[in-house]
Parts: sequence; C-alpha cells; structure tokens
Amino acid sequence: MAEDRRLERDGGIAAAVQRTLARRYRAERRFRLFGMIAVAVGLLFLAVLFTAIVSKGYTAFQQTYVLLDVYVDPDVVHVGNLDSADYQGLIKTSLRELFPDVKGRRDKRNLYKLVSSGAGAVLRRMVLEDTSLIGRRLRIWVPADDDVDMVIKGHVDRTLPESQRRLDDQSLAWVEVLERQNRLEKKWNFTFFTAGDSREPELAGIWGATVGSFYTLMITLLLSFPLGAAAAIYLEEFAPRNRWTDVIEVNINNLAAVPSIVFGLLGLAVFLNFFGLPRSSPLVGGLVLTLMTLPTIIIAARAALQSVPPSIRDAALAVGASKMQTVFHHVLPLALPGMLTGTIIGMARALGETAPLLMVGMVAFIVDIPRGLTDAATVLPVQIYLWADSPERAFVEKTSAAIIVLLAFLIVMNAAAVFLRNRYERRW
Amino acid sequence: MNIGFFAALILLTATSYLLGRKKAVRVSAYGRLHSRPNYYGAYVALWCLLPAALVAVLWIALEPWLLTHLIVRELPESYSGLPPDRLGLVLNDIKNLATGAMVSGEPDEALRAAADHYRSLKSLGSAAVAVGCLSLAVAGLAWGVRKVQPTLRARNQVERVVRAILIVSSTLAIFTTVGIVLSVLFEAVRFFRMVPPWEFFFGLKWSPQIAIRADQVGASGAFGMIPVFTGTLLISAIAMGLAVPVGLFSAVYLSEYASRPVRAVVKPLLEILAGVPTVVYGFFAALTVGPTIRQVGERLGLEVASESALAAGLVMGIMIIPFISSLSDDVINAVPQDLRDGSLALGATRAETIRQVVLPAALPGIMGGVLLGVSRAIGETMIVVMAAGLSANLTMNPLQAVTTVTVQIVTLLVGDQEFDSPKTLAAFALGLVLFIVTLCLNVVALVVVRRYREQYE
Amino acid sequence: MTTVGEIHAVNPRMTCRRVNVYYGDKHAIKNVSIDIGRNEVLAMIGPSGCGKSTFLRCLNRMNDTIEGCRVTGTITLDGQDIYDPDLDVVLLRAQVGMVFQKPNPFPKSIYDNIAYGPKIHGLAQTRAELDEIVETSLRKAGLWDEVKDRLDHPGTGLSGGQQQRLCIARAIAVSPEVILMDEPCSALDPIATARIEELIHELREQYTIVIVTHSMQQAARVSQRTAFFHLGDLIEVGPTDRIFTRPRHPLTEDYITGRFG
Amino acid sequence: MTTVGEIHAVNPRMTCRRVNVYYGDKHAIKNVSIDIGRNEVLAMIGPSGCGKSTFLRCLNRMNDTIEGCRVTGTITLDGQDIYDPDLDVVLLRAQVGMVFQKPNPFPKSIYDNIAYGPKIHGLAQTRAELDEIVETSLRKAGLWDEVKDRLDHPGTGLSGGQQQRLCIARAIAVSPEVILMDEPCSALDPIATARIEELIHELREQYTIVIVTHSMQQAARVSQRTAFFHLGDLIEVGPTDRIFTRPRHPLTEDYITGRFG
Amino acid sequence: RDYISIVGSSTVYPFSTVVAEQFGKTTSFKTPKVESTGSGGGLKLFCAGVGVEHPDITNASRAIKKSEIEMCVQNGVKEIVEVKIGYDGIVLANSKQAPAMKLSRRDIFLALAKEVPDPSGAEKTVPNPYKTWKDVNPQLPDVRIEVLGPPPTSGTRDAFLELAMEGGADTFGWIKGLKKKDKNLYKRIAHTIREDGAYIDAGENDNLIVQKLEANPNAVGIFGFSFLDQNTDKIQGAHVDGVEPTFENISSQKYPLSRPLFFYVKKAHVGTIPGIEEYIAEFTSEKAWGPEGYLADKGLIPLPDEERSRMREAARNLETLPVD
Ligand SMILES: Nc1ncnc2c1ncn2[C@@H]1O[C@H](COP(=O)(O)OP(=O)(O)OP(=O)(O)O)[C@@H](O)[C@H]1O
Ligand SMILES: Nc1ncnc2c1ncn2[C@@H]1O[C@H](COP(=O)(O)OP(=O)(O)OP(=O)(O)O)[C@@H](O)[C@H]1O
Ligand SMILES: [Mg+2]
Ligand SMILES: [Mg+2]
Ligand SMILES: O=P([O-])([O-])[O-]
Repeated sequence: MAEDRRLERDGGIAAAVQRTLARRYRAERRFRLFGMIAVAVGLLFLAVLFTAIVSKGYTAFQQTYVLLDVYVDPDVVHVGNLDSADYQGLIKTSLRELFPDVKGRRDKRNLYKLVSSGAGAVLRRMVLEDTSLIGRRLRIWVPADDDVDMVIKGHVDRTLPESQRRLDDQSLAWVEVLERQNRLEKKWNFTFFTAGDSREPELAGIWGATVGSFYTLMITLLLSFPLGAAAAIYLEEFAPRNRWTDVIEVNINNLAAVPSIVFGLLGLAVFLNFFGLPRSSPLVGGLVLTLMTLPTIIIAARAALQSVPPSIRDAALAVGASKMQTVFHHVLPLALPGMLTGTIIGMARALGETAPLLMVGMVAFIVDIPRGLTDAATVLPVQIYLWADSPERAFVEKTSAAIIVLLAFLIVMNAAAVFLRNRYERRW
Repeated sequence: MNIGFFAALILLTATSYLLGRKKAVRVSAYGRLHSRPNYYGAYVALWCLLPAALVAVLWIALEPWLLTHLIVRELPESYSGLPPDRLGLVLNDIKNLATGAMVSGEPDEALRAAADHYRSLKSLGSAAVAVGCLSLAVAGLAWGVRKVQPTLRARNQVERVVRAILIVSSTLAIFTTVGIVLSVLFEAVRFFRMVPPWEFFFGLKWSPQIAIRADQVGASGAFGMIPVFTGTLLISAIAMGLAVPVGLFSAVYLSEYASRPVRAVVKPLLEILAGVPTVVYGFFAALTVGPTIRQVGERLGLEVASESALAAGLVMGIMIIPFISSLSDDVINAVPQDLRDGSLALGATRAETIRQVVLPAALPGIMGGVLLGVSRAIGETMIVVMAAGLSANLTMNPLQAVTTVTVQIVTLLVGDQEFDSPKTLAAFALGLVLFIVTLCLNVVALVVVRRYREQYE
Repeated sequence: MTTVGEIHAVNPRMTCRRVNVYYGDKHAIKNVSIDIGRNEVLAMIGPSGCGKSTFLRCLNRMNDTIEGCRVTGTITLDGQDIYDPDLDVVLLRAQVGMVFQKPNPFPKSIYDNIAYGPKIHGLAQTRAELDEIVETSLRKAGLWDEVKDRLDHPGTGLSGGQQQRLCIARAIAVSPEVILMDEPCSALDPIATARIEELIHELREQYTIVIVTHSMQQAARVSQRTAFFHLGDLIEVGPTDRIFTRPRHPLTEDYITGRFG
Repeated sequence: MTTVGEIHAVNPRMTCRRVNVYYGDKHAIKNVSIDIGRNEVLAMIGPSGCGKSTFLRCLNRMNDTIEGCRVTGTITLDGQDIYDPDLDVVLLRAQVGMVFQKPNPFPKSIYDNIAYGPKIHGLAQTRAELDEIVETSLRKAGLWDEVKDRLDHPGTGLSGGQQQRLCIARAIAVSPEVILMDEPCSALDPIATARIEELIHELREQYTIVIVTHSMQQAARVSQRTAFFHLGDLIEVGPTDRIFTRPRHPLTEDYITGRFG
Repeated sequence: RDYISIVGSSTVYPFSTVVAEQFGKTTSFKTPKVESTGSGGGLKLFCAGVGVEHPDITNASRAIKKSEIEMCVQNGVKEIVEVKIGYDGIVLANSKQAPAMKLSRRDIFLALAKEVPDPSGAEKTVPNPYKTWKDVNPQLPDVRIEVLGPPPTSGTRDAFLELAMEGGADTFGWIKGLKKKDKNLYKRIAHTIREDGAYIDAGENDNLIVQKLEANPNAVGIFGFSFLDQNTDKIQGAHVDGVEPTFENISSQKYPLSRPLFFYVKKAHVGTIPGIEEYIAEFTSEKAWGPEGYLADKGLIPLPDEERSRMREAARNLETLPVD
C-alpha cells in the first residue's frame, strides 16, 4: 500500500516521527513555557499589587498614643453627669500641666491639637466602667492626633520648612519633648478594627464597613448561588432546546456585560422607588449585587453542567432515577466545582464593587455599626473609595489598610468555597 | 414576626417532614409506596411551609400599609387632613414614639395616643398573623399527612415544586433585563427627542460639556457616540489581548501540567485578582502603570498620553485573568481522561493533545469564560474612570487617551446632574445602546459556539 | 421490509409495532414490529451498526436523552404505551433496567454504585438490608470475590470486565422486571461469561430479558427467541434453535454461517 | 511465582523483566518477565481483572497517565529501556500504538479522528495523501463502507462496534511498529471480527502485535504465542498451539478448559 | 426614621461629615447619615418631595438654581432654608520638584480656553495655539501645558469656569463687552475648555490628582484648598493674580478663586425628624465654623465674622428662601 511504501522509503514511523520530533518538542516546550509564563505573570501582578498595598497600608495597623496623667476632677465629673461631662477638658488640663509654660489662646489650641479629639471618649469609657476612678490621678494612653501620628510614623518629613508641614515648629518641639519623656508610643490600633467610620483618621475604623459588607454579601450569596445554580440547572438539564431558551441564554450572557452602575439604576428604580425598601441598606445593596452576580454564576454553572459526560446521566436514569434525582445526585456533585468557581469569582466581584452602590445610597458617611439588614450601612470598597478621596493625609495609609482588610475578607470568604471545590473535584 | 415565629415555622416544617415520613412508612403496609418515604416527608413539609410562608410574606409586605391606614383613621382631623407627604412625617413621628426612639420636640397627646395605638396594633397584628400562620402551617401539615397514601405520587409532586422553583429562577434573568431596559428606555427616549438619533449614532464627536447650557441643546457634533464606543472597544480589546492568552495558558498549565498541590494553591490565588476592588486597580493604573508606560514610551520617542488606553486596558486585563483562567481550568479538567489517553497513545505530545483534543472538547466552556471576560471588560467602570479619563478621542492608538461608555455613564450620573438636559439623559442613551450592542455580540457568539461545539461521548 | 418469522410471542410482556427511529436525518430503525414474551430471553443479533443498541434504548426510553433522536410507532409494556406522555418514565425505567454497551460506572465507590438504585427506590429499610442487596447483586454478577475487600474504592478504578459486571450488578440490584443487556459479556472471560449466562438463566424464571450479543453461541445458549437485525431492519425473528438451524431469510443464513459482507 | 514455559522469543522486539505494577497499594502485576518477538502476535488471556490491560499499558507507558500507578522492572524496545528517563515517550508511543478496551473516539468528525495521528506526525504532505491514509485505515478496519458517506459526522455518534473499529483505524493510521490491542473485537460481530483478524494477519508481516482477548478461539486463530495471566501473575507462556493443546500449568489448563473459578 | 439624612456635594461632604460626627458624639441624637451625591444629584433627591424617604438636608457647592427651586416647589418642598457655611478656595498647584507658578487669571484663560483671542490683537478668536506656558506668558516656564482638572459634571468645574476663566476672559475688553451683547458667544468663549489634551479631565478624585502631580512635575492640578492644605510637603499652590492660596488670603477674600459653600434644609422636616435644629445649631456654632473651629482645621474657609453671625441668626430662625 502506498503509505506503507512511503514509510518504508522514509525508514518507518520511527524515522518519520524522529524527523518531526525536534520541532514538536520545541512547540511543546514553548507551549509549556507559555503556560508557566502566564501563571507567573498572573502571580507577579498579584504580588506587585499585594506588596504595593501592604507596604503602604501596614503602618495603619499601628497608632501613636500619648501617655497622659489625667486627674479625674470630681468637680468636672460626678455621678450626676457621668455621661456628658467634659472629659476632653480633663485631657486638655493634663496637657497644660505637662507644658505649664504654654500661654495664649492660640498656643493652647495648638497644644490641645496634639491629642485626638477622641481622647476624651477614651477617658469617658474608663470612668463609666469604673466610677471609683473619679477623684484619682490616672496614667492613660490616649490616641494622638493624626498629624502627630504621621510625623511619628515618618510619613511627614520633620526637616521640611515649617510652611510645608501641617505641624508647626512649636508643636514639633512639643512632640519631641513627649518623645524624650517616652510619652509617645506606637501601639496596635484596635480602634481601626473595632470602630465605625470617622472623619478623624485616628478614630476611623473599618468595622462598620466590614459588617456592612458582611450583611450585603450574605444577602448576595444566599440569593445568587441558589438562584444561579437553579437557573443553570433548569436551562441546562430541563429546559427544552428551543428559541425561547436561546433567548434566555443570550440574555444572561448579555446581562454579564451590563455596566454595574446600570444595575444600580435598576436597583434605584425597582427596590427603592417601587418597593420602597430603605435607602443605603445592606438589603438593597445585596439585592443589587445579586442581580449583578447572577449572570456570572449562571454562565459558569452552565459550563460546568455541560462538561459532565452524558453517560453518567444515562447510568442514573437507567436504574430508574428521575431526572431530578439524576441531576441532584450525580450531575450536580460533578458540576459543583465549576459552579463554585463561578460563585467565587462572582462574589469576589460583588465584594469589590462600588459603582452600583453609588446609586442606592451606600456611599454614605455612616458612623454607627449596622445592626441589621435595613440599617444604613456602607461596604468595604465604598469605604475605600471614600477614604481615598479624603483630604487628610493619614487616610492614605488607612485606605491601603482597608484594602488589606478587604483582601483578607475575600480570602476568608473564598477559602470555604475553595475547600469545597477541591473536595468535589475529580477527573474521569 | 420575629425570630421566634420563624423558628417555630421551621420547627413545624421539620416535624411535618418527620410525620409525613412516618405515616408513609406506616401506610406502606397497605400497599407498595409510590415514592420513597422522604418524598412523602418533603411533600407534607411543603404543605406545611408554603402556604404559611406565603401568608407571612404577604403580611410583611402589607403590614406597613395596613397599619398606617388604621392609625390614620384614628387620628384627629388636624392630622389626618394633612397632605400625604406631611402625613408621612407625622406617621414617622408616631413610629419613632412607638419604638421609643428619639423624637423631635414635645409630642402632643394625639400623637402619644396614636403611638400607643400603633404599638398595640402592631403587636396585635403580628401576634394574630403569627398565630394565623402557625395554624395554617398546622392545617397544611394535617392536610398533607392525610393525603399520604401509598398511591400518592409524592416524588412527582415534590419534583414539580422543585421544577417550578427552577423555572422561576431562570426567568429572573428576563425580569432583570426587562427592568434594565425599562429603567433606561424612557430617559433614553427623552434624550432622543432632544438629540436626533442619527447624530448620536453616527456623530464622530462626543463632548457633553458643550451642551450643558439649555441654549446650546443639540449643538452640532456634541453627542456622537462613535468615539465613546471606539474607546470601549479599544480598551476591551487591549484587556482581552492580555487576559485571554494569560488566562488560557494559565488554565492549561494548571490543569494539565501543574501538580495537584500547585494547582490547589495557584488557582485560588489568581482568583483573588478578580476580587481586588476596582478602585484599587484604578489607582494602580493611574499611578503606576500609566506613568511607567509614558516614561517607557517617551524614552522610545513615542507620544504617550498620561492616561493612555493601554494602561487602563492592561490593568483591566489583569483583573479579568481569573475569569478566563478559572472557568477554563474547570472545564478543561472535566474533559474525560479517555480522550487524552487516546491522543497520547497515538504519539501526540502533551501540547498537541491539549491543543487539538482537549481544548476543542472544552471549547463551549472556555468560550463561556472568555465571553464573561469580554462582558466584564465592556461593563467595567471604576478602572476606566480613574485611569482612562474622559477625553473622547476618536482613535485606535492605544497610547492615546480615550474614554469609554461606562466612564461617560458614571460621570454623567454621579456628577452634577440635570435631568432636563441631554447631558444627563445621554447616560441612559449610552446605556441602552451598549445593551443592544452587546446583545448583538452575544447572538453572534452563541451561533459561533454552537457551530464549533464538540460534545464528548 | 417485512420481517420473516413469528414476531408474536405467546405471552407478550412488551410489544413493539412499526417502530421507527431517526437520528436527525439518519433512519436507524425501520418499521420494526416484535413482541417480547414473558419469562423469555430474546437475543438480538446483527452486524455492527445495524441498530441493536438503538432499538434496545427505545424499550426503556433511554433514547429520550439523545439530542435529535426521534421515535415513532408504539411500544407497550404490559399493554401500556410507554411513549404515552402521561406515563411515568421513572417507573418505566425502574421496571425496565438496562446494562449499557460501554460500561459507565458512577464516579463513586463500588458500594455506592450498587446501592444507589435500591436507595432511591427504597428497597432497603436498614443498612444491613442494603449491604445484603449489594452483596447478592455483586455475587450474582460474579464480582463479589474480586471487590469485597475494596467496596469503598471508586468504581472507575476497576478493570474493563469488572466495570461491566459492576454495571450488571447495578442493574439487577433494583430487581427490574425486564432487563435490557447490551453486549453484557463483551469484555468478559469465558468463566465470567458463564457466570452471567447462569445469571440470565436464573433471572428468566421471573423476569424478561433482552440481550444483544455478537456471539451466536451465546445467543444459542441463553435465549429462547432470536431477532436478527440488518441495516435498521428486523430481518427475521423466531425460536432460537430454529433460527440457528433453519434460518429462513438468506441474509440471516449468511450472517449465522459467517458468509457475510 | 515463576512462569511456566518459554518467556524468551527468538527474535525479541520487546523484553520485559521483573515488571511490577502497583495502583497505590494494589499490586496489579507481579514480577512478570516475558519477551515479545518480532513479527509475532502475542495473545494475552486470563480472567477479568488479572492485569492484562495493566500490563499492556506498561508497554507504551500509557500507565504514566494514571495517578498513583507505579511501575518497576525493565521493559525494552529494540534493546532500549522504555522507562529510561531520557527516552522519548512520544516516539515510543508513535512506535507502539494502542487500541483501548473502551472505545474512545475524539469528539471530532470521523475523518479527523483518523487524520489526527498522521497530521501531528506529518505523515501526509498533501490533503490527497491524508485522504488516502484515512480511507485505507478505515478500509483495513472494515468501517469504510459504513461511514464513507458521513466522514464529517462526529465519531461519537457511531455505534459501539463502529467506534471500536474507528479506534483501530485510528491506531493503524500512524503505522506503528508494535500494536497493542485491548480486546479489539469485543463489540464486533463475527464478520467484523474476521475482518480485524485478517488485518492482524496482514500487519504481522511487518509489525509486532500484542492482543488481549477473552476468546480462546480468537487467540488460537491469530496468535503465535499466548501468555496466560492470573491475579497479576504471568502463569504460563508458550506457543499458542502448545498452550491450547498441552498446557503445563494446572491453572492454565483449568482456564482453557473452562473448569475454572 | 430617627436620624437625619443628608445628601449632596462632594465638596461639602468632608465638612458636613465632621459636623455630623461631632453632633452624634455630643448629643443624644443619632449620627446623621451623609451621602456624597454631588450638588445636582443632591438637590434632585432633596427636591423630590417631603416625607421620611426624602433627605432632610442637601449640601451644595453652589447656590441652588432657580429651576431647582421650581422643581422643589412642584414637589411640595416649599420651605427651604439656605445656609452659607464658608468658602472653598480653588487652587492650581504643582509638584514641589518644579518651580512655583505665578499665574494671572488671564494666563489661566489663555492656557485653557478652547478658543482664545487672536494673538495678533484682532477682535476674534482662534483655536488655542499655545503649547507651553511660555507661549502664554513669556515669564512662565517653558514646559508643556498639562492641567489635571475636574470633569464637566462637577461643581468645582463650574466654579472654576466662572471665577478663573471668566475672570481671565474679562481682561480682554471686547470679550467683556460681549457679556452684554451676546451672552451665548461670551459663555462659549469663556466656558469652553480646550480638548486637545492640554486639559485633562481627571475625575472627581482629588487625591488622585495630587498623586499624579507628584509623579509628573510638569503637570498642574486644579482642586479644593483642603487637599493643598494636607499635602503642603508635596505640592505648592500657584499664586493667582499675585496672591498665594493660603487660609488667610482666601478668608480675607484676597484670593480670587474662591466660592461659597451651602447647605439647604427642608423646613417641613424640622420638628418631625429629630435633631435637625440641633444639627444646624452645631454647624453654625463658633467651635465648628468659626476661624478657630474644627471645620477650619479641615480646610473650610470661614465666612467673615459679620456675615457669619448674620447667617447664624438666619439659620437658627429657619428663614426660608423666597419662592414665587
Ligand atoms: N486505575 C486503577 N486504580 C486502581 N486499581 C486498578 C486500576 N485499574 C485497574 N485496577 C485493578 O487492577 C487489576 C488489573 O486490572 P486490569 O485492568 O489490568 O485487568 P484486565 O486484566 O484488563 O481485566 P479485564 O479483562 O476485565 O479488562 C484489577 O483488579 C483492577 O481492579
Ligand atoms: N447518537 C447518534 N447519532 C447519529 N447516529 C447514530 C447515533 N447513535 C448511533 N447512530 C447510528 O445508528 C446506527 C445504529 O447504531 P446502533 O448503536 O444502534 O448500532 P448497534 O447495532 O448497536 O451496533 P454495535 O453492534 O456496533 O453496537 C449506526 O449506523 C450508527 O452510526
Ligand atoms: Mg451497540
Ligand atoms: Mg482490561
Ligand atoms: O460634588 P460637587 O461639589 O462637585 O457638586
């Protein structure tokens, strides 16, 4: 036969293959190399982003505190006015005691600005907890002002001429005195993790936004995963193949391309104006993000369902399983990894999304920690967005720190899904 | 309506499941059960839960309206005669009073009485409905249990309910679409009344600022969408130019070459890229990538805008990588090993096997991922807002600054708005057209995918 | 083409009349009518690609799952039209079990592969009962000794022949009344084959069995009636011994004497 | 256990020495040594699950793709150790072709299924040459007439037996020097089987063939030497006629006389 | 609802939030919710009606327009209290790595307008030919004109056009003359910013502009004074008409580019939504908006003393805007 003859002439398959082998191996190596490069590129970007963020943000996890000797004057604080006493005044008094030679209104004002306006609140909390402190002299650490904090952390150059810093020479001198007396110390910034937003950087915390994100994403997850999975299952396993399902399919793909802010518009029109749900609430935010996330989950889930070999379905049907049982007992577990991937990616996107929330009023200054799904709340990316736009220098590091928290949130959120996915994954 | 109620309902549902099952087991003595006892359990549970839940949901939806109505009837004329919006404020006061929250000023007697009334009505209503719902649940339970007979096709019934749920879920996408179209359509139509459509569709100049003044409405060439859409196209193309090869090769590498532990670690790591807030990418593009490209470009003697399309596109591409890599990785992994074996046994190299057997078999899924990535690129907002700028240049040069549809929509909508000027309405027109354009793209994609689909087994 | 021989069975369990199957344009089964008798083993033979598997899949509506596959004509089970829209296909498939030509174990453990059917049909009240069903099924399929120590290993990690027997065990575990077997012994050695044939003998006492086979000897050994298909046509059907000794249709004769093609 | 009979071939193409295969803990092949002669057909027989497929997969290193599978011992092809890390498995597999037990056509057209191998190895310069290779391969596998009108239809839409022949055609399309066939006729009717056996005869002129079969008759018809495996051991090997007429090991005798199990 | 809902200008947002926070801390009322929606968006929400679902207060970086008042009235918001809270300086700044700029409004106009008066002196405009600052004014450095500024949708941009560009245009007598003759043409000349890349719309994020300036010493940025105040170590404000943008200069009205900031209160809500009056009181207290107050710390330029006390009176008495 012709081909045998040709092979003989060429020295058999081995020789024929041998001739092409070098080229093919080059192709193979190239292919593999591209793969490695691609992964490396992805990881590199991640590493660059991470180092950039972490190197900018880690300092926000510390906060400068000032050690003050405060006399809890019974004339100022007594049982009658525990709640509303002028604690900040006590702080000011103790500052004056530290620098007795400061005279003049202006200088005093500058002096008071060394400590945070939240210092009084620290004292207040202590006194409220233990009224026996009244009349005693306390040594307490109170947060320093953000300008001082920036200097201590080295974000502002002390050697610059006075006109170019926020802290004037006199204040700087006081800071140096405090430093020499070991009255300034950087400590772990608990406030950052436990407080809500504040316009004073040293008092601002991420907890409010974290809780808001948690509620919002809980809604999103609880709605979008079941709905997305259900829609995908119906479309892939039950729906007849016809024009109508084609329409739905194109439609879903198309929804994925709708700019997220348009979902915000939709949420504004439907959830706020039509249903009258409360503005700025995690409930509405979650609903909007659900609509935005659904297409991602559905598309991924359909792809996953499609890749389950039909023989598995046949096997189950043939032992008398109903279509529903076949899907839920056999197909779904096999498709679950892919569905979870879609969920991970969709939720990750929802977690990082700002634009649609602008429209439903979640871009707001909210100090209180939300306690329910209908309380006014904000979310982490919005908090980042807001802080990034704040003039105060100290918010720069806070912004990065908030991003770190968001990424940590993301990692925690994904970990469970990744764990499940790895469990269910198999190759057949 | 509180936690206690829902706990009770759930408890009842659980009980009804158990009762249904038990009855099924018992009646199985009189004849072969049509379905497994669990299905009878589920059947009864559905009877118990669904009607009660329906009523509860209805109540939650109607309660405010109903209570308001009742309260207003009791209010003295001086209040109930107020126009509805004022009345709303009064009611708010009453509610604040009733819940013991802060109120402004000294509330008068009538309000206090109303507040008490409100409080009692509310607790009464809640209690009544709670009792009603629970009785309904019990009734449903009883009814369900009664109906449990060996001949009852419980599985079919339960599956019918599940199926209905599935169908409802899948129509949600349609509703969303309808909602989106409706929420942009009217404003878009208003826009087209002010700006002639042909000017919008074929105009080569986009400059909404010119028309900010009412006296310049429709100033020629101000609302041409071409440069804006070109910008979207350019940036999306750049993004996909990065994301598709990187994503696809990563997927191939992870699923075909990398060892299991490596894959288990790297894949979730890459997925983090999808979750980095877009604001962060925006900063990254604007402050790191943009200036770098500019510097490099200037060293090469190229004219580079500081907000080049390239910078925004590349950073967007980074964000999209996991969309393609993870979804593709899953479908590649799902291709049966048999097929790989078949190819390898012919003396194919791994790369050949992957390229010619595995990837074609996984194509529909991969296309799904790529489409999702494209969609994301087209719809992405924050990155381009921060990094691509607003100047609507009609160019395909990636080193120049362009603007995108989403940027325009966002700046028009979150900036200073004037809802009677085409400036703001243009956002809706852009949204609508974008919707239609991507719809066409998706139809094409569907046809292409259908054609090249390779079904294994 | 009209079928030679007696398509009617004395005591029919299933009847097929003018059944046509199309895969898109391809006409895979052409106007086939045949009865399947109670407590009988019907063997289906014919050259590769003649439509045996296709016809078999019609009998429990597994064809429904193939996109583009269309069936016309009537098929009844105990007088009930199985293509009736009101019919519960789940029940049908529980009654009419099937072993596929290509073994397709679930990607689950061996135990779960077998236990799945009984579980969903509630055939076992207790774990012990389930264990027993699994064991007897595996024993009947002649696989018990080989896998009894590794019931929790995946079914996909078995050898070809083992997978085939696993699928047989899986099918009989739900005690269907009609069993369709598509070349159940193709990957089996003579001893395992003998075991399955023995099983078929046992099962026939109570059930109805349709078996596709390429081995004339096997057909002769296990079946009471034999149907010969060719290019989608049912050429001849009749008592097995008659078909193999006195085929009436020339094609049948050519085929069983190996003078074909 | 030591193997009975002559493991050496006169003119060995492949030699296996003390080969052990493990799937995780499972010891699937135990210390097997055997030669495979040039231009000879070696039949491997043995009960289901005894390790025939496993052993076959060792010969072209298809075991590499199974996770947890470990091979020890030496196997050489033309004196070259095929488990040598420097060895080129692509070349090896091009030389040592394989037909799997379960047909696994690519989800491509019938034409592309066959053309795939020749294309990647660059065996055809022109489209016409490729067409020719496809046609001759399909003819040799006895499938041409059935599929010549629908070469562009997907290979996965074929019947079981057709798929099997498609896979045979695919394997021979690259003209490997050694062909491993795992039950190549299991889903084939007698006529198609005869066609494949004829093909084996033809191929033997130039190539070396190892075939796993459950049919003693087939082994007797096509092979020169036969190896009998049992529970992972190579029990006996020798010239086919001798094995079938005068088996030396009691297990062999039991097996071929069907007195087994 | 038992808290105040505030929407509006992103420029006023930082001040409004500080007051809200202080208010929440020092009174027993809840902390108000402050949304940043932009002046126009805020007024739209504000004017949508009376009732709990509508905001009580909106911030604005410009005075409410007549058309907006009409919309409000149409929707039943008839009583609106206007509170002017202070000034915001619009600064032009560049990186400290480059020499400080000394600009006049005329320079700014010539550098940024799309059409500029014919350099030959004829009374017509030509497309802006200037590439470098030196082209505009020989005393300025020889670097490319590259200005990062707010987008057309922002209130800051409107103010910039009115204060800087119009001011610059008015230095040409014939253009100033147009103001009366052909208002449209005048506005087109004075209000149209060039689009050839010299002016870059930089979005609403002023921090981003500051950081871009740091990276690009040749660029000039336009933004609010508070951002300059916070970043004096990195950037420097350009003198405009010989005046440096400092706290003192802006508050004494010497610096030409400053605009008033406002908030508007829905009087109908006072007395029903708890805390509105107290919030106004807090905002207008000396410790907040006084020259030594905490708002000044955040960069708000206080009103002159006399105007401040007048405003305080008006605000506390809830004097409403006239509607017709
Ligand atoms: N992937 C695997 N993982 C674990 N065990 C396996 C795997 N493949 C095969 N085995 C086991 O190894 C033994 C040998 O299997 P092999 O497939 O080689 O048998 P065989 O001789 O080909 O049988 P058959 O004739 O049934 O195909 C069997 O006991 C089988 O269960
Ligand atoms: N899914 C399908 N799509 C299109 N054609 C098909 C499909 N399945 C089978 N066919 C064709 O229908 C005919 C009958 O196929 P069937 O599988 O019934 O044959 P068979 O008799 O079982 O053959 P074998 O003995 O080889 O298994 C064959 O020509 C086959 O190519
Ligand atoms: Mg078949
Ligand atoms: Mg095998
Ligand atoms: O938010 P603005 O201040 O720009 O209106």
